[in-house]
Amino acid sequence: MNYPQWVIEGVGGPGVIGLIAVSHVFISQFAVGGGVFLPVTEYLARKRGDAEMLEYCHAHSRFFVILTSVVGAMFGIGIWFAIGLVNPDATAFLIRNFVLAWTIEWVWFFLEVLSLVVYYYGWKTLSPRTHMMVGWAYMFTSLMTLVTINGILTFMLSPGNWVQDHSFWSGMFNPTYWPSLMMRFLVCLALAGLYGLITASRMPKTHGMRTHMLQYSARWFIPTFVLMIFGMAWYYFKLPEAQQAMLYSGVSGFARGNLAILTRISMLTVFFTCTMGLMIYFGAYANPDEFTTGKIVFLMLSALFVTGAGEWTREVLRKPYVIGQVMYSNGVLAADAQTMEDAERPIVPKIHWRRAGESDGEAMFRTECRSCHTLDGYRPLREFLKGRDEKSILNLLRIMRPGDKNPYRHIMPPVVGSDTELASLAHYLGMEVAAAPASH
Amino acid sequence: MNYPQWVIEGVGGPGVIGLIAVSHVFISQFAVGGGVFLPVTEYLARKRGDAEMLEYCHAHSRFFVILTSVVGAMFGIGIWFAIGLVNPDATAFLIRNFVLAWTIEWVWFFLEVLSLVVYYYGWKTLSPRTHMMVGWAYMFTSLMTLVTINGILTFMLSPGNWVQDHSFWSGMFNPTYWPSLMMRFLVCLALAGLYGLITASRMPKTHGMRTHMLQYSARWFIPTFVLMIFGMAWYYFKLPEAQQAMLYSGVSGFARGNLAILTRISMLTVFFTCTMGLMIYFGAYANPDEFTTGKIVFLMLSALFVTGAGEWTREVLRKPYVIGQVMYSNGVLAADAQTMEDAERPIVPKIHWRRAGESDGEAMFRTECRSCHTLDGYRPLREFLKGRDEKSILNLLRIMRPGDKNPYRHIMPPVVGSDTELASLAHYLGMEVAAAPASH
Amino acid sequence: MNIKDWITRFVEERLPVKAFKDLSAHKTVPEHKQDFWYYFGGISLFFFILLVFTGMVLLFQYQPGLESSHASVLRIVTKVDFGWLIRSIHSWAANLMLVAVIIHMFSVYFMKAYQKPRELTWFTGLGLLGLCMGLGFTGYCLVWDDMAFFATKIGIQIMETVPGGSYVANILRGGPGMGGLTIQRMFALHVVIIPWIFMALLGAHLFFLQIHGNKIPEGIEKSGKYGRVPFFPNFILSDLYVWLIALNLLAVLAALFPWPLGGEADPLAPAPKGIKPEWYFMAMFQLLKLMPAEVGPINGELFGNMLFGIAGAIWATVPIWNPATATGRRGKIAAYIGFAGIVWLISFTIWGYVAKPV
Amino acid sequence: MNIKDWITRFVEERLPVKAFKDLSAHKTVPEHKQDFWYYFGGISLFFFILLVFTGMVLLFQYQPGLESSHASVLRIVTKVDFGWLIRSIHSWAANLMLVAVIIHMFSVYFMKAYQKPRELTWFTGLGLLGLCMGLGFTGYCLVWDDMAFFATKIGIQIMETVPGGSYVANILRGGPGMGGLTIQRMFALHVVIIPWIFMALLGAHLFFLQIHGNKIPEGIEKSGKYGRVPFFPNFILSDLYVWLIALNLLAVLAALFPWPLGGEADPLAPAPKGIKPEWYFMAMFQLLKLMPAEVGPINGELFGNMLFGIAGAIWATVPIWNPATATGRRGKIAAYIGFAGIVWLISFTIWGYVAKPV
Repeated sequence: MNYPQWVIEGVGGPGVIGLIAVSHVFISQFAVGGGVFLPVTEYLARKRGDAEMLEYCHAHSRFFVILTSVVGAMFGIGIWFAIGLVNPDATAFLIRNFVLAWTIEWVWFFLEVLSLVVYYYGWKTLSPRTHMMVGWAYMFTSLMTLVTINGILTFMLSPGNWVQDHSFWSGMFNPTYWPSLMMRFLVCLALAGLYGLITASRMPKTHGMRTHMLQYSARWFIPTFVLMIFGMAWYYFKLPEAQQAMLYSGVSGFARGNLAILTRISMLTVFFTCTMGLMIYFGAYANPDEFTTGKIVFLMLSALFVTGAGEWTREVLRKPYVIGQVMYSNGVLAADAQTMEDAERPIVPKIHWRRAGESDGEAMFRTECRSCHTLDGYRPLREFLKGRDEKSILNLLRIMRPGDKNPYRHIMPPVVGSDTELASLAHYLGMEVAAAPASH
Repeated sequence: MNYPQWVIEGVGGPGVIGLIAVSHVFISQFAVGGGVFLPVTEYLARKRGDAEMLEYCHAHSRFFVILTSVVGAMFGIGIWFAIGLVNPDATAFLIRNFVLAWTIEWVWFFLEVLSLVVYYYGWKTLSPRTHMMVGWAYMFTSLMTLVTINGILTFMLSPGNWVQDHSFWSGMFNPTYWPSLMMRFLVCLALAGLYGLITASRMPKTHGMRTHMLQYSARWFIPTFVLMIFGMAWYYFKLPEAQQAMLYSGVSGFARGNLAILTRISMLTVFFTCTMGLMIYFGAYANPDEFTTGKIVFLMLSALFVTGAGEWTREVLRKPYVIGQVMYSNGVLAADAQTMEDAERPIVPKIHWRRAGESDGEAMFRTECRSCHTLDGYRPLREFLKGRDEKSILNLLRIMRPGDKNPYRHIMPPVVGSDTELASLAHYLGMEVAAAPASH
Repeated sequence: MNIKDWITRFVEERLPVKAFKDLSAHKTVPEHKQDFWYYFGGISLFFFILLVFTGMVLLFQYQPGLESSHASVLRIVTKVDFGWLIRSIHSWAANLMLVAVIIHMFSVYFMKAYQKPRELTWFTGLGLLGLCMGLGFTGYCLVWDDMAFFATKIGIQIMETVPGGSYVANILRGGPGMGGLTIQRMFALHVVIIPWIFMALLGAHLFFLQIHGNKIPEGIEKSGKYGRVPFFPNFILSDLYVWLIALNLLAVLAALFPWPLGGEADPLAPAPKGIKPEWYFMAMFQLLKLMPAEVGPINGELFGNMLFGIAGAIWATVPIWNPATATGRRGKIAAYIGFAGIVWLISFTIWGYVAKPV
Repeated sequence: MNIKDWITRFVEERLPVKAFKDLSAHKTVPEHKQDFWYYFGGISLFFFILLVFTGMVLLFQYQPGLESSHASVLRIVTKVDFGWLIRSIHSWAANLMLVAVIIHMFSVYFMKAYQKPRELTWFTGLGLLGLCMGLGFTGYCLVWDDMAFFATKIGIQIMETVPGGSYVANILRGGPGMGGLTIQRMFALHVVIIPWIFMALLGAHLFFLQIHGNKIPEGIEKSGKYGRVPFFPNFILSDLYVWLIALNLLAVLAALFPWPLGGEADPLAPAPKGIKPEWYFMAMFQLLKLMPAEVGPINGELFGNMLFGIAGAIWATVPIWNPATATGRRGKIAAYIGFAGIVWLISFTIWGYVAKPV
């Protein structure tokens, strides 16, 4: 409402955020995992007095310098850029409330990069004891970035007591904070193991260390595959009731009919967790000699998919909010919507950025619908509204007004605006739908 | 009509004749086969100068002395006895017309036994040349018995021109004479081979002659399995049209529904001919070492079955006649029946033998029905007529009167008798059916 | 015979002909006065093969379904060329196969062929027997005539008395009542699921047999009164011979006593009097009928089923309680149990048939 | 580990463990830069196994019949627990299997793995491809929706143009028109007859593979740049790994793109516009569409079918006209034909999809 929005046809705004976010999460969790993997492995190597293993750690750590500092930071900025443009209201809201957390996170991240750089460049120069200390510092700081950012991410889904007390700490340590932290930590370990597998697999086969390090890295997955299912269950029970219901309503009459996409994707998340466990066992642990690049590619793809699927599930679970109980995903404040039962309260005056010459309907479309719907691409309105005329669209819009009678209230923000405004939106949509029938 | 009849409950008269006849045919065709087998084998053995094979022939010939003279003659008398008692009218008719043939057959049989006895007891005493001559005589006479009796047997099914000219020679060399002779000759060869198998299988396994003689005997089946199918086809095409239709009407809408029993049994005859060929190949020819008593028993049973099935088919094909076109199977002359279109011509006066005190109905039942039907056993009338009252039975009997409208005319002799007589028969049958309902 | 040479060379260059020849040269079968019993496994196999083929043919005409099952069987036996014959062969072969399998089992039992190292052959064999009975039960239902309907219904009800049985019963029926889904379930089991399991188990059974060869009864082995026949070609040819005998028997039965078909099942009608299961369930059925309503605190049918469970367990575990190392006393007990089994099976089956319908 | 020892001893005393160990110790698979292609046979097998199991599960609910086919599929995808998933897996696995089989065939073709002594492996493989397509064709019909009905109808009509084809067509349809018996025939072929033939042929195919091992492409063999990996456990484990990848792919496709189900077939309605066969028949279909009504004196469709016949015969007989002893020129021709085949297959399939419906 308060800011102009970035319009992306085709994949839509959420698609862009999604792509950047999944990559960002994948890489940054990789980095956190590396923060644990490297010092632990170094510690074990030193304890065993295994020079080869130590050398492996050294080679391995270079990747994390690049990954963490360059790629991680780049994607981090990218995601800020994207969410700022696509959903400026929500971004503004989060910044207003959690600027402290982000500051803290940035500090941890800075320290992490710092200690990592020292860790990498100090392999040959620092004394083992000092180097190990730097390593532990690297581990601690990288974990702390996760500990911090996890608060903001979980807040958006389950604001908990924050809705009442507006306390920073209530928001940070909200109901899903701990299970989410556990799951993300497990994922970090798994990803660390995954990268361990990659570097180990690139060692020459004749090298005995190859088999050793492959099996060593594979063991890093064990906590994930043992504890993840408990983490998921814990997370589920800590979800707000509406979200639980939503996950379950996707399975209403459990398993009958084509399940809601949300449920299907969360099922796939669980499924991939299992198959990846088997892939790592059959591929890396039991058969290290044949664990080659081709196989790793598919393991990576699977990991990427499961990360994406998990994040996507979390995002969609938030529906119809972008920030639980507080702000709908189109930027309309829940507080506003709840008082809009009377049909005469206008919304158009709150739209502060208008394109020159655009109708009220178009402006409303851009503000209220565009963050989730494109015309022809992602969740395409032309297809959804196919065959409806203006009047029928108006009726539909009226049904979608705030209140318990709105059948879409669990999955879509309510439509707000006066009768005249809704008519204007309906007119605009009706013209668009009639103008270029979807070819699907 | 002209003689008293032998009443057999249960299997019925035809059952007794059947059992005796099948055994008789089986054994006498065996004997004829032996008549060919022995001299041919002796000839081959002498040509090869094979003393062991000759010794085998000697041992083998003992069986034929017993079989031909004792068992063959016994069953021959048995069958005379049975047909004379069960169907005296037909027997009398055949004797009247074919006494010459029977006399000739008896002469051949006498010569056969004579030459066989000389042949057997002369093995050690006669010169090879003389013995061989006796052997050929034995073969010739045994074949001649078949050549002769075949005329009478085929006459009963297809009297051919005899119906017009009443010539003895027309009756003997009737339409099915030659195909029947061919088939019976083939069967004789097969049975000879079968017995050859039996005696050979009883030789010690260590004896090389065992394998040789088993394979030699097995070869005797070859003509049968090669030519039999042509013989059957030839026979079929020479059958009177009514009989062809009958075999085929069993397969009306070929192969649909549960075929008539006649058709099913003739199918089985063909089927067994094929499986026996395989049994002899797999059992005796390809695997002589393992061709032991147990296997032979089943081969014999199969041969007995196929003989029985073949004879049964021929007998049933004759229906409704016992002597084609001349005498119905209940002894009523076709000539009589054809003139009985008027319903007032009585039949009871022609029944010359009456049980004391029996009703006309019972007498009619005994004369007209009994030769094919029992009350509860073979083709049981109590079951067939179950649920019908006297009136309904009378209607059925009327339908069965001579003429083209009788739907049963192809498989049953017509019912003859005046209206009063038929009523009497219906009354008798009605009482019997009501008295003791069939428990089937 | 240039072509023959060419084929021989072609095959030899591509397949391990020599290995096969070596194997077959070494493979022999004992020959003695009781070797007759060896054929029954082969006969069972033969009937199974026939059942597979005739079943496939029937499958072209049979249409499972509440409305179509009985109608299509009726069409098969009245309208389809030789349909009655194929169906009759299928039914008769199924029954003859069970006869052969049961004889095979008892002969193996009395020869003590279940003893080490042949325990697995025994267990897989019992599994195959169970599958045969399962095929019989499910196949019997498919014609959906009066008898089939009620026999299936009662059979499944008996299952329900066992703990957990109602769960299985509901799967078999496709719900709490008999209906179109019941036919479908029976059909799925009969034509696909059981046959595939059967094939796998049969493969294992034959594999074990191949490894251990035929058992020679102890007495005969000690007396030394036995020879050895090459499996190939002698025993194979003997097997073929015996199969032909079986085929002849089958042909006579199938052609002269076509398998009957009752009226279409009417689920609403009361069960006809004297409903009886197929003969291979008769002995069990008759024993269950003897059970009083309650045996002590236990439901009578459940008690009967427990009895079967215990008896079956004793029977199945004979390789364990009467191993090759056991004393002669155990062997005697085993023999007594075997005789008792035969006596029970025969007497109760006959009793079941002559008993007045209740 | 007393139990483990006991089990080891138990098994060793009863099964030829040593022989297996010897066999597996000698069995190796080549390892080189193109060994990637070796996995596609295994992937096909994996999908086949999945198809067997999901097929059995579907069989519990699917009821063939004019009235029940579509209704029961509809029930499966809307009412039965996870029915939509099982069906989706079955359909997707079938399509993925065909993809894998086709890749497998082309890789074998270009590796010249059909050459002596592997001709029989090639022939059985082609047979299996044919059966796969048969399974696809018959299975597609079973849902009895609009598309299935008309695709089947047209498919069978195309068969009729070939001499003797109308006889086969009538068997497939169970008469001159499409109806309940058509479903039954397709069903019988799909669930019983083709699978059994498939199993037999697959057994032969794997047996030949076991005898000859994997073919190393000529160039690699000459260069000597290859190693050998033990089949057990290395290659088996790699296979399992690849199967998991395939499974993941399948899971994503089946869960996120559930196989659609059209409206029930209405035989009286005109064929919907743009009826298209399954993609694996598309290239053929598109080529047939190009045929004029008459080519010289011959019917156009018949001519097209003759073309397929000739092309198929050339393709199938490649082991004969390009044997291991052939000159390099023949090898080149074979390679050109292979490329032409791929180009035709891909281009015509795409063309078939983008072409305007006629």
